Amino acid sequence: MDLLEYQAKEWFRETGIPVLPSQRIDRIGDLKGLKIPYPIVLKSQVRTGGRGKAGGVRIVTNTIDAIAAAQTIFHLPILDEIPEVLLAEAKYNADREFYLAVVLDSATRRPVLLGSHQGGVDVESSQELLQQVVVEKEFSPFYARKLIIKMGLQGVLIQPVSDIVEKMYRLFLQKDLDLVEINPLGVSATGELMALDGKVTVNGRAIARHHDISLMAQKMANRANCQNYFDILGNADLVDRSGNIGILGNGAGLVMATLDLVSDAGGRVKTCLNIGHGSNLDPAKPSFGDRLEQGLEFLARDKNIQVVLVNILGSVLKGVKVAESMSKVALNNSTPKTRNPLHPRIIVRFAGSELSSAQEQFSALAIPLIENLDEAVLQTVRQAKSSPAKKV
Amino acid sequence: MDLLEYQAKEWFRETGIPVLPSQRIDRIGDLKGLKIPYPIVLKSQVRTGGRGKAGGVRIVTNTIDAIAAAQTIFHLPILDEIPEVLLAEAKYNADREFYLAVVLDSATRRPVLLGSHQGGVDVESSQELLQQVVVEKEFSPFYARKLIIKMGLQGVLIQPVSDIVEKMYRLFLQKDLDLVEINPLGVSATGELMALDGKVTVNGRAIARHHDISLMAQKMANRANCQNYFDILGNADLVDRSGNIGILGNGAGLVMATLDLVSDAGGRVKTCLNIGHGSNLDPAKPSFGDRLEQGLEFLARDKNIQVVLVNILGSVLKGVKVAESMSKVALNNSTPKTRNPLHPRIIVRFAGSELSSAQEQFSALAIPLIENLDEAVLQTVRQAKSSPAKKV
Amino acid sequence: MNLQPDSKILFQGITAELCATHGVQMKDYGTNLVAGVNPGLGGQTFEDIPVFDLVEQALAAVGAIDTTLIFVSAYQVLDAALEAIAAGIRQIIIVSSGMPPLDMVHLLRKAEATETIIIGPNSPGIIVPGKLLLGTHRREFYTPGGIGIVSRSSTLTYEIALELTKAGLGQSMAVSIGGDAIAGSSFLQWLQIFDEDETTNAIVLVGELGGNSEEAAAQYIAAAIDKPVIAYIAGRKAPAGRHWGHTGTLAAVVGRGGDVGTAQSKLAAFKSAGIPVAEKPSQISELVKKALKVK
Amino acid sequence: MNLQPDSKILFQGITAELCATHGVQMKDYGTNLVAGVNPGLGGQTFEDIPVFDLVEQALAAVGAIDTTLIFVSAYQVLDAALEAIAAGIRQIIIVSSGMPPLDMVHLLRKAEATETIIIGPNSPGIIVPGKLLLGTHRREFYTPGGIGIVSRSSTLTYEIALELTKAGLGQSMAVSIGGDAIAGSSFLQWLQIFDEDETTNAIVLVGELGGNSEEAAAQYIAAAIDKPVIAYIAGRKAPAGRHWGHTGTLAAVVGRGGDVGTAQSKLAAFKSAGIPVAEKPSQISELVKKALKVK
Repeated sequence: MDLLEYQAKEWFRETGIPVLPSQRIDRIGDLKGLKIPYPIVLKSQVRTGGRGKAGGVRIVTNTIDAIAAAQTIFHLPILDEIPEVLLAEAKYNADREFYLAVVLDSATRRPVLLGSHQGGVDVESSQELLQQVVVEKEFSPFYARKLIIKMGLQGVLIQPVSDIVEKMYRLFLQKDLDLVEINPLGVSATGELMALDGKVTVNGRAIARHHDISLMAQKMANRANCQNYFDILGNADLVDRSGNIGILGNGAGLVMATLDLVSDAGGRVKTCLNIGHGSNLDPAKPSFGDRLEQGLEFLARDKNIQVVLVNILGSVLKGVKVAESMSKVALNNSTPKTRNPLHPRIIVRFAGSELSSAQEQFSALAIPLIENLDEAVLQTVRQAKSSPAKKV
Repeated sequence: MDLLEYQAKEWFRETGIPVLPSQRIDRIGDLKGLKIPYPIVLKSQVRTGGRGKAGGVRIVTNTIDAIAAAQTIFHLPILDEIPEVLLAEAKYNADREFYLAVVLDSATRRPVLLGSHQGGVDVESSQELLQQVVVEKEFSPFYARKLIIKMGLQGVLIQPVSDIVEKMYRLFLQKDLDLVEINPLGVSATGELMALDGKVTVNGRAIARHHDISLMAQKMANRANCQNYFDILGNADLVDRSGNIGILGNGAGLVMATLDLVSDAGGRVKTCLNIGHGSNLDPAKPSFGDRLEQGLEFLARDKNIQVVLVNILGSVLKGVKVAESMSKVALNNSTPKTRNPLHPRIIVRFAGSELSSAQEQFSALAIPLIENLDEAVLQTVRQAKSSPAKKV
Repeated sequence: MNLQPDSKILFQGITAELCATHGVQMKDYGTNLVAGVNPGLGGQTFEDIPVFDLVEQALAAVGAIDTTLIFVSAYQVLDAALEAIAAGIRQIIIVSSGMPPLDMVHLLRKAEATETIIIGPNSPGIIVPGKLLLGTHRREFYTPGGIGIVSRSSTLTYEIALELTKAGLGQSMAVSIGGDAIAGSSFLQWLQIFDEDETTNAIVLVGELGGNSEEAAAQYIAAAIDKPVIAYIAGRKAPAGRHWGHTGTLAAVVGRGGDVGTAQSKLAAFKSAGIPVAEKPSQISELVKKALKVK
Repeated sequence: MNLQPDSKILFQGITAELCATHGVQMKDYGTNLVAGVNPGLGGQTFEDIPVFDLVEQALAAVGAIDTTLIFVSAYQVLDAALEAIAAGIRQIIIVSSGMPPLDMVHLLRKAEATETIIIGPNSPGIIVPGKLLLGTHRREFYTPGGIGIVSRSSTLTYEIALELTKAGLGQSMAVSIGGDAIAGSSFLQWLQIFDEDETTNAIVLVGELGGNSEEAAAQYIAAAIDKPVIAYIAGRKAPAGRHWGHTGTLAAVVGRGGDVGTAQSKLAAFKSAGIPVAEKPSQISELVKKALKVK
């Protein structure tokens, strides 16, 4: 979960990382109650990068200009994203700018401290400027000092900049982050340090164990009324908006392999759902059977999806149970509301004990049950080609 | 630093350890705005134990009784301590009571978890009831479960009680404690858990690195106007109120050895000051020279102290500098304000390079400078006996 | 790694339900499941397996344990694994999914310091067909033989095993290192184990997009593995940047270029290392047969 | 422990002032002080000692270090010691006082895992009279000879050394384990080192009230030490429960009875172990001479 700049800076402030006086602007009217003296910087609060180049950051010197600029930014989409909030912030004259980050690295299987004495937009792409320190054992402040020395800083700057890295690391650990980044860290002519822009990514799995972050996530997603597990962002994978095939399988690797096969055979996949393998150890999440039903419902709601290929291997449910779930969904979707009595068409691929236990049920359901994966893929693509995608 | 019960319970509440609804009573009038329904328990907030037996805990069922009981408790000294605050707390019907604690153990050099299935006043003295688990490596909740099993708990109680121990340990670590204790932890008939009384001791050395605890310590000691390092509680050691000798030395062991010698020779020591050895690495604390001067000033202010034995060995200051500090204090104390031109009498014991560098200065000061420790002790006791202690 | 059929196995997070499915499956396969641990359930017995509140109680009752299987819920995994390490267990298979990656970092530091092997998290474990089942692999897809399978997936591993079985190629062992960004064991470790294992003739490596472990494996195979290796990579057609229920792409790969982690980068790595790559699961068996003939 | 006169010594927390007092004193004694570390002062030189920002930079410049002396302020000690351990240094003397005891617990776990010896905190370190000075012991009180001193104090150790020197009894080595409740090394470890040290004929143990290390030492001496041991305990007349600037009594001694930690309990322990105890520092030398004659 990516935080917006203003949220990241609130955490920075709580952690003791210096940030400028700033104010959140939810609507134009908020600019009238501004407590920060002009000139100020107005910043679009979107999650995508390249905000400055896109015109999402403006310096203004009075209220009239501020209102005009805010109106523009509120309506300016940046990579399809329209900001809900702006940040009004004091202007800062930085003499030098550094880049600092803590990131979880899957190659070393450790958090890594990153830094560059040249902060700015393109630091991440210029690898040769970016210094790294792997936090091999438990963190201690000397890891931060190592980074600072590698960045080429000297003398009185060493301690305060490494103090900021230390605080970033504490935040990283405390909040279960994938990334915390300050870019740039401004250094004034007098040596004062200031986090001018910040990025924070919370690891999705850890959200539920942090009460404060769970509340933020709920607000962000605004999903109070969300009933279907797959309506939650990140539980369904959109492949190609113009596709007409849905894939549902148990296991990420199996779903990806099925996607590759269907695509290679000329099919166009719109959405993939991974309902996960095995039984669920967390009672707060839906069971395997529930995920199967909710997944089929989710795909059936998309009128562009003509064919769904279900690929289930070695599940904890007996094939009979799977067949029952499918017939339930199939019945729901053959109510008068849908034009087609069985929309979308379902093709099921089972192997092993599921296949043997389910054969009778499926023949009654008129859903094709195929053991060979290549064969199931071939039929899926054939069916999809004979049912042209609808215009929405 | 020992916290009062109501302060400990505030921390428990923040940590997620269940405590009863309660209200702090600073003055009798506060009882009129009580938000907790009667019956309530009124508890004297003193640091000493045995509060219940001494009459510092009363159950009351209405406002009139509450006011009467509060008036009594506010004036009831418990081991010389008069409470500044009372705690008004809801009454709780415990079915069973446990004892839980986390303590830093100098023998194992580790935190130790303590627990007993029989909570109450005398748990600490009945060692055979007290179960222990040494937290050998970094803490993980299984250490807490080990304690709970050792205590003899079973089934559904294991998880919630070990959750409380886990929270106690987090508090212990986060706040740098020497001790956190819940005695008793009440278990209701329905299995609900409640920390009914609590004790928290913060390690004195760690206070300065916790902003919140530093503020508490400052308030508690009320030492805003305190200028002399030895006015701070714990920096001076009172040995015997009726004594007339002061001892000042550099190093705890040396001061204790000197005390033993003086006492064995028949002298009666009132106060010992350890000004510490070596140079000071912490610029926030007074330097060695400052501590020497402040220490002498502190002892000179006590009119019952007739003789001060200064025992300094291998200090970082040259003897000359020490002599200068002493002459400064001696001059201060020979102003008209004090009846005696040189009060108290000072006997200095130096050895090594201090001695050789200071001999000239001291003969000018008319302060005896002695190399042999036994001899210095003998002279101190002789002087003290010839100057009987004043009545205050 | 000790994978003897009679090695003693512990089941952490045992419940009546889990025991009825996975416990029974393992026992039927002959796995020596000697005890279970679940705080609060101590004293009970599921399918003849005695349950204890603490790992050390289980060890006191049944003696030293070779491998523990962890099935506890995601946020309890770290503690369960640390309890096992503290009790002296040195082989840990984490079946549970959803473990926060920083918990895994913490665990790896302890595991490395104590020379403990961690497989998983989010792994179906290890199967030695016909001999030993440590985890949740479905036996119906496997048959004894000479092919080693190392994978990051669970059900995709069954798919590969099924294709090999259908083609008459039995398996010496199949292991999944788990689909998480931070995994306890690596392709490299298992490639080495298979290379030294006398019952293994050829190795099938099943990768997927995300992370850089396939790239590292390709280099290692070219440099150090003598037996034939066939690779298969899932996710060639998956859009970049999505996690597909695995978090292989969530954690950054630092300083190794922007392209690392895509299926294309992995395919290129195997190609340049001269390792045959199957286009689809059903093609693997013919590549294996071809490679075995050449050698 | 490596205490060779030519062993290479690092000075963590070096400043111009500390170097002018303790640095010069050690160099004059012949101690091979090869480098200092203080973040921000890298590149400077104090008394010919080159200063670096990081421990690893110092090691890169001067090679492996045998012992580091830590003089940094109390809350920085843990980090400085962990930095030294990470750089491969296995002998650490912590001169600084005021270290929070939970930092010491953290450090001890790491030290035990890496077989690192920690002396201190709040310790003047080690002196091998005439050969090597590691810390802040004042040379003027010591003279070479055959008596080993182990103590929890600093200046009281000088007092004892002075009495021995005056009586013509030189010292083989003096060490203070430091006066803190949680100490890095124990009386037991040093008793063993002295017992095995060929230059040591007799051992003087200087204890004080608080903790239970003297009680443990008394038992150990009776069971395992062959050389004569004379004990001295400071604090017989000190009121109980005060800390006297040391924190030996602050941390609890769990489950060992209420009397543990008093000077009386320590005296009783030595008595029942048959170890002679001096009543005052000036009595130590005669007890040592007597014990050496008997043996």
